[in-house]
Amino acid sequence: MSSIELDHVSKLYANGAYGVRDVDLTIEEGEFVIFLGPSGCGKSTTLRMIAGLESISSGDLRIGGRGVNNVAPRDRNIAVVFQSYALYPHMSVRDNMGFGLKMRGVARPVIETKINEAAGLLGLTPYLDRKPAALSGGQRQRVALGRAIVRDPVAFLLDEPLSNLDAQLRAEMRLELVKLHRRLGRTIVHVTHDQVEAMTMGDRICIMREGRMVQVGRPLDVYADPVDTFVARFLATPPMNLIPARLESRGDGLMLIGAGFELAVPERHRAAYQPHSGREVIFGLRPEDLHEAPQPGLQRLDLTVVAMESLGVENILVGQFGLEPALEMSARLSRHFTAQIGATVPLYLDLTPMHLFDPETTRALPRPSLRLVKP
Amino acid sequence: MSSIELDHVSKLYANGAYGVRDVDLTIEEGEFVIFLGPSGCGKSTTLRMIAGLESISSGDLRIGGRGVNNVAPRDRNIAVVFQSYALYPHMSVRDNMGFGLKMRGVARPVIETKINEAAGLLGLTPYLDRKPAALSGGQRQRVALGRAIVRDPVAFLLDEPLSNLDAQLRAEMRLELVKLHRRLGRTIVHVTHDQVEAMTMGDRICIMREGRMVQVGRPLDVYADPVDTFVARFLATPPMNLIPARLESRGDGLMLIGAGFELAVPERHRAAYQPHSGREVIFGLRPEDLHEAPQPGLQRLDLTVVAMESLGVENILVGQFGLEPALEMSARLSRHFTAQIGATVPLYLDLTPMHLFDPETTRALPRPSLRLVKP
Amino acid sequence: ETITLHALMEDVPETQIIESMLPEFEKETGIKVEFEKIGYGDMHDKLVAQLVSPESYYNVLEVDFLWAGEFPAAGWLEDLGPYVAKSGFDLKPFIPSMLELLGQTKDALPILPMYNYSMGMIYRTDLLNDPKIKADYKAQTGKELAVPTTLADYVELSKFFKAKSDVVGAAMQGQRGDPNAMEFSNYLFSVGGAYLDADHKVVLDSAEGLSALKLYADNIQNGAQQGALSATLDDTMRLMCAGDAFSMVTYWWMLPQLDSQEKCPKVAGKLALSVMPGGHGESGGWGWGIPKNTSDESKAAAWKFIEWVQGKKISVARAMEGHAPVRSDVYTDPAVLAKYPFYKTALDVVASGKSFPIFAYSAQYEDVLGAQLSLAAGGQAKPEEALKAASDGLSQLLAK
Amino acid sequence: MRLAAFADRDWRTGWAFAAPGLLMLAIVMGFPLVYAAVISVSSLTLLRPSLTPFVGLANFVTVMSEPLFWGAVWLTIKYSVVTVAGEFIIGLGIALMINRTVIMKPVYFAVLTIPMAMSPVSVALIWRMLLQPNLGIVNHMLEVFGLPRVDWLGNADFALWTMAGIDIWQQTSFVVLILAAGLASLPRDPYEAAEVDGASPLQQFWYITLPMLRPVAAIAVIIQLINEFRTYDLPYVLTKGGPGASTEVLSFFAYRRAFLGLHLNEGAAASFVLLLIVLGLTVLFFATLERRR
Amino acid sequence: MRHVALHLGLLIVCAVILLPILWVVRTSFLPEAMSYSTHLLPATTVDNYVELFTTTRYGRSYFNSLVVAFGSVVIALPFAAMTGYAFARFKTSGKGGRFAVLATQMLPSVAIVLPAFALFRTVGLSNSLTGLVIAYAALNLPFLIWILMGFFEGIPVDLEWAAQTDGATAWGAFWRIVLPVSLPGIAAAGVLGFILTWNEFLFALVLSGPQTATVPVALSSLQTSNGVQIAKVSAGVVLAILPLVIASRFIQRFIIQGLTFGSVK
Ligand SMILES: Nc1ncnc2c1ncn2[C@@H]1O[C@H](COP(=O)(O)OP(=O)(O)OP(=O)(O)O)[C@@H](O)[C@H]1O
Ligand SMILES: Nc1ncnc2c1ncn2[C@@H]1O[C@H](COP(=O)(O)OP(=O)(O)OP(=O)(O)O)[C@@H](O)[C@H]1O
Ligand SMILES: [Mg+2]
Ligand SMILES: [Mg+2]
Repeated sequence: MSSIELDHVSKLYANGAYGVRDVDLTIEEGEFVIFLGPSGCGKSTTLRMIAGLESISSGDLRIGGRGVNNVAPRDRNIAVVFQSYALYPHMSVRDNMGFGLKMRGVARPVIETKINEAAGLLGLTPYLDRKPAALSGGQRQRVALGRAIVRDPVAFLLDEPLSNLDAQLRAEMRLELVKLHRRLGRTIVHVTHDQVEAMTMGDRICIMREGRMVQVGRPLDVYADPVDTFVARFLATPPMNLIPARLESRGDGLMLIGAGFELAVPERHRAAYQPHSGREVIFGLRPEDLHEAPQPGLQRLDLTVVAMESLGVENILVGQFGLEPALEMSARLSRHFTAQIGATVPLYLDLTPMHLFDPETTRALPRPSLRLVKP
Repeated sequence: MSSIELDHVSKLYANGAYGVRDVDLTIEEGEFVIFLGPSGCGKSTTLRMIAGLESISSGDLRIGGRGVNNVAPRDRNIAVVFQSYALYPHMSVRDNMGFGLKMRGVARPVIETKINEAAGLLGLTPYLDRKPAALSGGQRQRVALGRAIVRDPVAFLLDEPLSNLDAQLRAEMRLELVKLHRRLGRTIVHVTHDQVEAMTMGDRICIMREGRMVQVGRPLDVYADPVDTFVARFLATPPMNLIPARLESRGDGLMLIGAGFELAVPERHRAAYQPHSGREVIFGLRPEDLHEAPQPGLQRLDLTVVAMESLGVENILVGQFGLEPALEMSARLSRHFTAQIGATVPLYLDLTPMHLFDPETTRALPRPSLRLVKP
Repeated sequence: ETITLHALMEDVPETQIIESMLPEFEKETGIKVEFEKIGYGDMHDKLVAQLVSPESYYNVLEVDFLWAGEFPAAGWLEDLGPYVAKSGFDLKPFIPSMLELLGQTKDALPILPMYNYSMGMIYRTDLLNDPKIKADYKAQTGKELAVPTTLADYVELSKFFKAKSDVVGAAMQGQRGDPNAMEFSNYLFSVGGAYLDADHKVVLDSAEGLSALKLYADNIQNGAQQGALSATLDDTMRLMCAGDAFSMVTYWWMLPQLDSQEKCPKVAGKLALSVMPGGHGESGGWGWGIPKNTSDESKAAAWKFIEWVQGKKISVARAMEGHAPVRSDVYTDPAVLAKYPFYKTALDVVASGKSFPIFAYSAQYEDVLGAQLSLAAGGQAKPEEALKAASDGLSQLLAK
Repeated sequence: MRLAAFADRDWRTGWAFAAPGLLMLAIVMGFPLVYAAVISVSSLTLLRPSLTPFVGLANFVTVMSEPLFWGAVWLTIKYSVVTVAGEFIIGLGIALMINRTVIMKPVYFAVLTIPMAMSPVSVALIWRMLLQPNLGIVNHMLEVFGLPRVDWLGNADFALWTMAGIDIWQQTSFVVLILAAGLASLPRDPYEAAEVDGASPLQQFWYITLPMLRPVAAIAVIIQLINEFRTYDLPYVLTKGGPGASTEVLSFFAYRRAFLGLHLNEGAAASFVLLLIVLGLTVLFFATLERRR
Repeated sequence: MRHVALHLGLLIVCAVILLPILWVVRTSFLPEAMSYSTHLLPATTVDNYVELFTTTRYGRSYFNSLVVAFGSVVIALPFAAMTGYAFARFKTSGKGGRFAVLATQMLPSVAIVLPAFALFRTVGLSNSLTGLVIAYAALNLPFLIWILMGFFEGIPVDLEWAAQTDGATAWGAFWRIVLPVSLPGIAAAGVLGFILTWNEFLFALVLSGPQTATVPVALSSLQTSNGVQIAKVSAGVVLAILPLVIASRFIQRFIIQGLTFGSVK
């Protein structure tokens, strides 16, 4: 009974700027949804509208089937982690976390237990009696998170709740949130810029751009089949390589031909892409599909190394190829791979997960998905 | 003339809690230094002391050789991006960014040019006339960053300046900061929780824990040779696998023996580790050193799959092995690797970059570094 | 069910003297009287609020002569005539000028006099008798130094003191409003001028009026203390007390207060009172009234109280404490005279006093006049113009 | 439609909050205000306490054609502007100084509260004593230091400014009180940013403190302005409007009309003129502030 | 160096304030006759104080003033805070309403004191402390509303949002979040209300009777046509100052110490 439906919802700010435009989305009860999008695209605004904090300029919002455009925030029973934390400056950490429960008339001992539990989870136990002003940035963010998780609301709206935490703590918190979701089965909407969070936590991710929803789907579906170049580039770092090329039939094969390179479209995509033969396209390939070692089925491409970044875990190579002006591709290679800047190295491209996009509309040219349906 | 020296610097807060303890660090002129550490470890406090915003409880701070313990912040000429942004709420974005220049008497047209340039870089051009209250979280953070980069200070102190930006923008900003550093040659201290930033941007990274500096070094050095289990686990996600084991001589070989597994210490480390033979140790191996395919020199270990996370880019496998209570390891595998939960899969361990730690002190047992000195 | 009388009283010795005798009245009649004491300036506002309301909280009124036109005109006061007649109270001993001052007409007696504050001149006998000053004066003017008999003499003397001695000639209360209007009245009456003639026509703008005003301004500028234009009674009194002034035109009963070893050691024993030079000064006084908007019982009780307090016995008793009587028989009472010999002069002062025009807008007129006097004395307006304005103001107000 | 519906909720909450206060104000002040307004167009005087016949704006005409009236208006504006400006500038200075000190703060604050605790009437009485031209301590001290005695209140050129000085002496504390509270509730963050941006204390004051304090400061100024416009106790005790008409401020003028002149209707009319002037100035002031923002 | 200048400045301010006051204190201990003496302390007596309580009803007035000032603040402050909040946050009644509220205070008291008296008399509240308390509560309202409005406008709306999603009603958010965060403003408004009442004269004069006179009325009555009893006035003033000076010790914690919440993003 707590699905959240946004029915052509828009938000027009007082200065005439749109925060959100015509968003249509149904979040099922108990679903864990990720909002993802560039800075300023309207994620927070959408969350605030769901929470009832921002008036809805047009469209309808329904929670559990009931229109709530005019329902006060407190009657929606939604827990929110604000991007700005919005901690109560005059209350101790303990009181900050307990406030929501107190407001809902929960008994003092229960509140205490819940606070202690959450504080333990968040590593805030030593700070329970401090005011927020005497906390570090990450500690404040955890208080904000704690304030939400002690409650048992209809839905959680988490606006970048982990952005200021270190990687380790973030991994722990991620796990805790997933556990929380399992335990309570509540709807969660989570805004994040973290790829790991986006890919692993949610049932679905919703990608926004300039106030609109551009793609909604299961994380790996979106990853595997982005609807346009924006989503293709957005979802990972380094982003998908996008190379202008032309599609040409060559015998019974289909070739991607660009300035100084030729690549064969794999057999399995040939049928789908054949109709576009002879047209300009944008060829997309993710950096992880460039390999350092030859394997059957991979196509060789020689790159001149422009930059090498060692991330410890892996190395990112940026290389140029083709004629002037040279084209650029990046590749994720193992941490042991090294190469001098300026050297030319052969890399082996796996074109199986390749994408083609229409250069004008930037939309993907349809092809059968490679994604296996998750069990 | 703008090296920053912290000479046994401590910060004791009014409530008796230490923010920073006895930190000793010299940052050379023009160096790009990364501060890394768990939430609440004292990174911001250190930065604020360098900026002069927090009094120093004991120790000396020198900038360019001059003791500055008692120099007012405005006389230190340092640009800061605050973790909380600290934007001027009553000024437009433009005025926020121009304020520092105006205060230093820069001519109006020059200021305008610099603001426009920075705004272009940060994608803030459409928002120049807005007040911060009408911006999204990420936009605010960019204003904070813009306020710093328009200036030409002695040093930049950046406190998680990119934490609320989307991955793509973050990558761009990272690049811009590096360019800025190259162009101006100013000292930069950058606090971040992002591994990519930590590994790629800085000349050195300083790892803090509970107010102390635990390791300072070049990023790949720290990654390759963590001084203790804390650093070992801290620097990457998933963190290094740490497995309790015993070191035993077996013939002329040295074996790691644990509950239900035996692994041979590679030849090259034998001499270093031999003295510890017969002792309990903690064996450390990073998830990326577990491979899915057999290769010469790798040792096989069968893992029962406990969890599989698909990040799109790659898949993380968490598996159990050994006797009850079972030990756990995680492995970074290719995005194409799949396995059912509960299945047993053979993985192949590359022990070359292995680490051993003393279980009591948690310090690393010394061995020759594998890191090649960077050119 | 005893009746309590409430009166709003000015907080001055007169009030305190009566207050101390109230228990006696209560014992005699069983009527309780309560005085609420506030400052003069606040009384009018507060009374008016009560009098315009359906029932007044105050059922005995202390009325200043300045309101003696206004209160009856507004119809707030009972006519006391019938009460006098009914109780057979004897009005004869009351000094006629006092009765007149407080609005007695052929037909009605709205207010019964309570005490008097007519004005005269208080001066320093020691200075007048100082041989050196005498010689100086003689040398300068060719006249003998003596108590002045005309206003011109007085002002000349005053200027002489200011110029030639270390005291000023006159401590003057030149503050706009009541202080300067009252003071000027003395000057006006002193030169034989008047506000109104017998037919109630305005005659202020006359040669006498002009000469009075000129002399007044001259004295403020050249004979009086610095800051005279902002001075009030309080200032002049303190100045006199400090021995810094030769004379002052003031209420006659100021004499005992100044001529006191305890309060003003510098001048005690060196002061005398005289009628205003020229023979007439301003007279003034307070009276009792009974508001219309109270119950009949309380009106009866109020009359009983007034009758008692203004009767000979209590009046004499009050006079022994320093009361300024309104009955001639009290001034001539041997016991009183024995204690206060100067009451003989005082009676002259009171009897010779002339009155400020009493009509509905007396208080406002005081202000209008005060403003013009202040302008003229401060040199901001020509005396002729100021006098004209003051006179026109009076005509207008009378016409209302 | 729907937009209105949402706003509606806020609207109602707002009124729910505002209602008790507004109601109380309406009940207690509403009647007197309306009554005063009615009086101002009636023929009611103390001598003839009847509202009828109504005379329209005749009272306003009478009052405005009074020679002293426009002088009083001008005087009042002059006086109010000078005192408010003085109080604000000095008050802001003091509030800033207090805000910056650490030690002795409570002592300074206690001293500053003293003048506020005195009613204007007693302040006036006391200053009359201190400034008494012949016997007062101030002139005595002047003389001790070889300076001429000053006729503080008896000189037409001085009296208004003496009064303004006394008023500033008393009322500045009030401005300090509000501004100090305003300063205390400013966020700390922008100051840190300004520090590293290189702003000197003066620049911080000008660019950070002043703009952020503006809402509270504006209110302090307006409240003070209203109070000064209505000043009547000070001239009442100090000068009674004199010498001449040099301290005849508008509300004293109204007072004289109503209570000495017994023409409540004209007093009310003069009062409403004063109200209109203050209201005009207030609206103008806020409009200017908003435009400058 | 800056510190020295700062304290020097404040000390000068204190001197300007204190010197006249000290002279008043001195005068309060002199016999009336010597009150204008230019000597520092020609004699001492406590008669002025004693007489204030014996021959005048100063004690009663003092008590009345305390009751009325406290009472009116206690009543007005909550009302003002609520209305101020509505103005600041909900823009209730718009600019017009704000100015209308303020305008009720723009009429000189001389114009409304008689109508107000008529009203209070009709409902039987003249001459009673209750009446004064109510009158002053209403008189103070507009200023308090405006001051608090100014403070409330400075509070980030985020906090109230957080409270509302935490389940607080608008009232709860106001009571538990907005009020505590704006304590300096509340304290300042409270003090302001107190002193406005403590010092007001005309309403006190007209609405009060002998039992309900307040300190300003009592002090004003010392201005007689027989002269001003300045020594007693001084004594009365010294006493009138006391409560606020004592209270300032507590108030200053909120007003000048600040709450140092700092930023919490
Ligand atoms: N004003 C203060 N009073 C007392 N303790 C404080 C205060 N400010 C910070 N601390 C404490 O000092 C420690 C270090 O804080 P600091 O802000 O430097 O952490 P940090 O490393 O920046 O953490 P984060 O990554 O969460 O921002 C924290 O444990 C914090 O609780
Ligand atoms: N009060 C406001 N008035 C006008 N425009 C606003 C206001 N608040 C936000 N906006 C604009 O609306 C757009 C969406 O803002 P929102 O806060 O929803 O972005 P977001 O997706 O959360 O971004 P971020 O990742 O940076 O937090 C932004 O472009 C922002 O500038
Ligand atoms: Mg956001
Ligand atoms: Mg920090």
